[in-house]
Amino acid sequence: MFQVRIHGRGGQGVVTAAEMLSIAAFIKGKHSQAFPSFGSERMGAPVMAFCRIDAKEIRLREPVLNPDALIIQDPGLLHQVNLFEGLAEHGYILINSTHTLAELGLEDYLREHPQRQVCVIPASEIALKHVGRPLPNAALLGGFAALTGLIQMEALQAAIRDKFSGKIAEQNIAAAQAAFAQVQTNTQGATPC
Amino acid sequence: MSIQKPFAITLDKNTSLANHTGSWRSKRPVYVDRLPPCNATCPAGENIQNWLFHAESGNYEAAWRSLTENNPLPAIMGRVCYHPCEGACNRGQLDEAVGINAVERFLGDEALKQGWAFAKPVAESGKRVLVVGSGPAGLSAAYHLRRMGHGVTIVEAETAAGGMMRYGIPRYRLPRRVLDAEVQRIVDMGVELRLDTRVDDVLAMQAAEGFDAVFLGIGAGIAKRAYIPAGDASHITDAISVLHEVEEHPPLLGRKVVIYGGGNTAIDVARTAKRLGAEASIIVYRRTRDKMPAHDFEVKEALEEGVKMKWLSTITEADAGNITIEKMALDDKGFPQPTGEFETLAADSVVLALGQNVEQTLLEHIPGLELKWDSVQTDAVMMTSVAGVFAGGDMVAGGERTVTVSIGHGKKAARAIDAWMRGERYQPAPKHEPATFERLNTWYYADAAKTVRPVLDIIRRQSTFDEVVGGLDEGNAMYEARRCLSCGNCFECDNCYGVCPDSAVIKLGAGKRFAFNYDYCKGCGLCVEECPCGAIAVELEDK
Amino acid sequence: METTIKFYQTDTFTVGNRLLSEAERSVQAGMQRTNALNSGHRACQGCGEALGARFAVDAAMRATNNQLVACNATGCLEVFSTPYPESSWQLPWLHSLFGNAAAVATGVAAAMKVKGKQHIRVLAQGGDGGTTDIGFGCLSGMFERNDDVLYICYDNEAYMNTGVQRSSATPPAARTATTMPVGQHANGNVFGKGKSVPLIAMAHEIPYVATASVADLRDLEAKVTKAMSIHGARYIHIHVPCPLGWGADPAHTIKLARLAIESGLFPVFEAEHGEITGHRAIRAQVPVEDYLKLQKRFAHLFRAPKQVDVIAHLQAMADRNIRRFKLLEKFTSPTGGAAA
Amino acid sequence: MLKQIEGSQAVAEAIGLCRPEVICAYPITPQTHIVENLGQMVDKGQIDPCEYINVESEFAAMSVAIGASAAGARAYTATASQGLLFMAEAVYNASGLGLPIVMTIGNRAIGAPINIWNDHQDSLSMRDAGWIQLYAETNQEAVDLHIQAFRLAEELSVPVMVCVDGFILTHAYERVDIPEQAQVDAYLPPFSPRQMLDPANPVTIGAMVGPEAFMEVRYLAHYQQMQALGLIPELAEEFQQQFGRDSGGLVKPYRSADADTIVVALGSVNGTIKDVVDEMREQGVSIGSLSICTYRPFPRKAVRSALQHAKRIVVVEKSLAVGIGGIVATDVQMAVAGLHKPVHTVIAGLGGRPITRDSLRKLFHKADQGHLAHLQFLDLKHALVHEEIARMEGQRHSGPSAENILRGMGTIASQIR
Repeated sequence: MFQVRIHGRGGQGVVTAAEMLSIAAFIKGKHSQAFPSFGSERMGAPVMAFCRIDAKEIRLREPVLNPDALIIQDPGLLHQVNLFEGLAEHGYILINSTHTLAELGLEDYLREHPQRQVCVIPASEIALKHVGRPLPNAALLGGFAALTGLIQMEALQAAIRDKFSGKIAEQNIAAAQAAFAQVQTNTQGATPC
Repeated sequence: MSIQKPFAITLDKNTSLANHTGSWRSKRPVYVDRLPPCNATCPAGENIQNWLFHAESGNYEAAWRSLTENNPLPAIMGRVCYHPCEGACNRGQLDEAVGINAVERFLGDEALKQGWAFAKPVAESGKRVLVVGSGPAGLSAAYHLRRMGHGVTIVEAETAAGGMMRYGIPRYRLPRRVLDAEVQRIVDMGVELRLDTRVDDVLAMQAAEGFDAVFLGIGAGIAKRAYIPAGDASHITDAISVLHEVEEHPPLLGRKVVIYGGGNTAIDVARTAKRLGAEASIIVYRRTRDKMPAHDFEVKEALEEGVKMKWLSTITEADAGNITIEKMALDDKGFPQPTGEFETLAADSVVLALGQNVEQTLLEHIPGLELKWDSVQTDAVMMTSVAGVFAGGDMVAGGERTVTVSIGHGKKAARAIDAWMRGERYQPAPKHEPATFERLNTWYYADAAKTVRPVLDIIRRQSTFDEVVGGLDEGNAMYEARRCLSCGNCFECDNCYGVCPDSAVIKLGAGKRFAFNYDYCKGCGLCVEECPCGAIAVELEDK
Repeated sequence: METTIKFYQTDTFTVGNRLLSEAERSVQAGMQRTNALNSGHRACQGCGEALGARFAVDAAMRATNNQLVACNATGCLEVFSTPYPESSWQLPWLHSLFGNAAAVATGVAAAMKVKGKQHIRVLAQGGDGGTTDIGFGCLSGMFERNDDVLYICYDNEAYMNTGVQRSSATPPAARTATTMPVGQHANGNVFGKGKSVPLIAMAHEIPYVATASVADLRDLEAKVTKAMSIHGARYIHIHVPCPLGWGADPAHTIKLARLAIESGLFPVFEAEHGEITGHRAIRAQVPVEDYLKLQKRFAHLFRAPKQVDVIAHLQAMADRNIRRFKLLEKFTSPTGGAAA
Repeated sequence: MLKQIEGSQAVAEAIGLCRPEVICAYPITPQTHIVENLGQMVDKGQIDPCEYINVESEFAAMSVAIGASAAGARAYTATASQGLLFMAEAVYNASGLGLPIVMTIGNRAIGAPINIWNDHQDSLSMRDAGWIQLYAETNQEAVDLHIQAFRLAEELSVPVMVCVDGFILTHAYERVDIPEQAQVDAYLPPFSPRQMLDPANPVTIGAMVGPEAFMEVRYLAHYQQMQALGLIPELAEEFQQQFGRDSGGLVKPYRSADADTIVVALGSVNGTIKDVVDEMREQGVSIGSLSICTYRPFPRKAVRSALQHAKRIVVVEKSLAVGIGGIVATDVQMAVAGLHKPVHTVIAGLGGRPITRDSLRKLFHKADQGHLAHLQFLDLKHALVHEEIARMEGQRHSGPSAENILRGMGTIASQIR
């Protein structure tokens, strides 16, 4: 079972991201489960969403306490909430930022972490470019596909089309593809992106 | 779909009918008929309310037939009756009395117009009754007796029937075609009318012709006289003579006429004199206007026509061309007392209108006939002290001398004669308790003022004997009839049926009124309170 | 001169009038009336609500050709008409709760619509407690959605079923079990008539709002009939005196209702889409004292020393109604009735 | 058709397949998505004919459903938490009138303090309301139970509540097999009401019943509901034959036949419990579980039979009867009365507190070792409550405990656990 925890703020599509992730897994015949951190939904408040992916039925109903991957949609949360709590050893970390890890103040903290598992991408900028709004979730999922290889781009595209329709779906797919390409390029270079 | 009703939660409709809430009652409403004041006061005993009821719905023939159950002369009565019913009418306490008399006249006239006839009796009794006098009492008695199947012969001394209706009431109040037609309608029932037949010994005639009973209705046709010192040249006559003469040839009364008296006859003469061309027609009366026995409306009409009044005056002397009158003053008790103050008044003639007496000749021929003064004493059912001899009208002691009273006498006597001829004594049905104003819930009646009858223009009133007061048209008559409150008797307004919170009033259908369903009536009394006409009474439950 | 031939001795004030044409006769005058609330119910003697309910439901039955369902709030009407094992109702009838009659009726109407049986119309009914107090939320909701329901409130001005406690329809100064004329309630109910549900209903701009009274049957029937000719939310508020709760002679039920109208204390009017369209003019104005004196619930006002100020306050309320609803002006109501 | 969808959407689609004729909608978290989805389905004509009514309160929602059902329409509504309590009077009324309404409960805690997260306090507060109560373990089961619920309700003329854990299920995206319309139509015939408001056959529904018959009416309500104990397994069996899935039924034992310790629970927490049971079985612990799907009527015999060989019973319940302890545990105790087995009550997950494998594992080991207390609160922050109790004892009347506790914790906006 692979567990993902996504951190962000209300209004950034955190829950949608988890749901799209689960749909992408479902499309590939896997069992998956996505759910939010059950708060009253307020714009701007810190929120979380979870996704589990497994080959067999998922019965577990606890929140994702030990994620195999973290997606951090809003780097502003880095110093407010203990985002890394429970992260599996060698777990994936995908951060939406235009800054480097050093600039984010995470260099020391992640010194021991395998560098190939950590990635920073300017997902909001990518989204702004392709979608016209700084909604980073699709782009981050593109990045997540490239980083983890756990979901395929074509499944992700289908998932995006499930949640969005028409032009918006295509724009989000474009953002996801752009992020996917960027992460793939970067990880091939074996440097923290 | 078949309904499976859950136990107790779902109930069948109408199941509450098993719960007889009538047992809650401590008092019960009952429908009653109460005697309306109009009926109660009608001297002719008309069921006024009942004929108004029919007139309300425009069924004039039914109304007329109801009316003539009691009174055969509605067109006459609609003109000459002083309608005490209207004075008693409860509506008078609400706005104005119902114009009963006007509706009666409408019905009477409508009957003449339509030619409605009285039904002939279904079977002949074989009994025969002699009626002496064709005045209202005699005609009424004859009519009612004939209805019951008896043979009736009227004997009349005059050349025309009608008695005082013809020889005492001026034409401007009662056109003669109306009188003739209503008399003829009675005759047409098979009543024998012998005119110009004076009877002095009625018992002899009864014996000779084999009548089973006799009714006397000869009226009071002898004028009362008063002593007035008078010169030879003075012209003093009496009202009866004047009014009788008018029927045959105009009497010569001169340009200035003084009428002495304060009754209706005085007014009739004064107005007649005016129509005969008198410049001045002056009524001299001892007391004040409000004490006059004459009806106020007649005084008013007379004044309108130019009749003058001298109140508080007595004639002390009459001479050629003038009279002397003494001014009077009312004492503490309301009696006029002489003042010693005199006045002279121009007068070509003086007409005494001081009342009438009964002619005695016929009476003297009946041995043992009990009199009171000049009048015949009768018992409660109009029988004289002589068995089989009945009397009614102005000749009978006690009571008012009016056409209406006479008609009532005739009816009552007819019933008594009918009983007597069968060897019984007539027992009038007990009267219902009165329908007083307090018993009504007048809120329900619509506001409606009395209709004003058309009146002849003043010039023609002063110069002709044309009828002064006109009749109502159909619309007016119906309107007026509908002003009736139906005091004391159900007129099927459905209020009780509607206002019962327990649906415990059963409507029996048009004309059949209502019944209480005492299985459910809780005795709240709403129906009693909301009955407009006071036709529901409350009785305590006998528990 | 009056119009002659059209005049009827009681006009339309009485329940029936044999002189009227069949078409003009009241439902209650007919031998064929439904008696929707039939005999054997357990209402008090002289119950105004029982009377008003039969008037209203019978009229609605005729207007709908008997295709009618009634939903009833808890209260006197419900209790006295349906104690197991006896029902007085002759139409399909449903009682759910005290405060939900309007919503239950909405549900019935929705079911009829979805079943394609929109010709079956829905009536909701309740007392003043079930309408102006506990059922007010559901009532307002039904109004706001403009559901196809006629809601009838039988207003007897207190919670009678539970033993005469004050409701928001209780008039000022009235004695109830919770406003006994002692202490701070020395003059009975302190507040009162501050909540006119008819006016609040009008504020919802529903198609039809009317007030009516058991003292004017024709007007009541005309209003119910008119209401049934309209679709959407409709509200009729009927004044129904309660002999028990008011301390009045059971025989005076209609008289009291009449005095309430004639004094101006209970204005009879109607409104469409939030606008007043008619009123029933006072026929013969009476002072409020005439009305108050017949009721023990106001008896404390007349004991020495007479509560002149309180009576004046009630008179002022009546006068205000008269001004506000133009009750002294003749008005030919669109529904006819006795206004003309 | 297999779909990866949110639980609320799946429930809405299942309701739609049941052809409801009147839907009453009033928002309350966490059931809101269900009625939102249904509204769209009605608007799109996917449910037709159907009247979708936006009511002004939960009390009105149930009242409208009562009217609609009494008039012969298939009626549905959904609520949660405070909403269920606000409609409580009407909830009792619907069952009292024998109206087969189906209602989804998105289970949520009841305040004060106000709390929007999951537990079972709401539906359990209505356990005596005369409704059948079914608890879904997964969103698949939530879907299937609704289809069975309409059939069950209408066959018995008893209303049914389908309880679905708020957020945990309602807001979870997971794989659900949504049946085809034809399948559902074959399983669920059109509503044929036991009684109906019909001018052609007027009846009085909702009479006042006095002492002379009230006991009998209530007895019959009990009798009628008890019929469900026979009908529910039949309907589940029929469902399995037609849809190929084992859903619903009275109870679901899991590896319990030979277990010394059997864990009993309602709803979605059974998934986590099963994972822990599997884990502990691998470690050789004799443990199993029993999921109670039908809570009302309470399947006493089925529960007793499933528990009769256990040495101890641990009831994990998301509810608290303040002043005594467990609610479900009390019923379970009654079921095993006379068997002389310890029944441990574990109050867990109140107000959305996550019930984690870690905590359950520790709990069950403790039970296995026979160290479990009769009543205990899972993951209770003992230090915090002890501090508050001490403070309360020091100064009485000091204000709301909830605020003091939050102050004691330091206000943390978003915590993982």
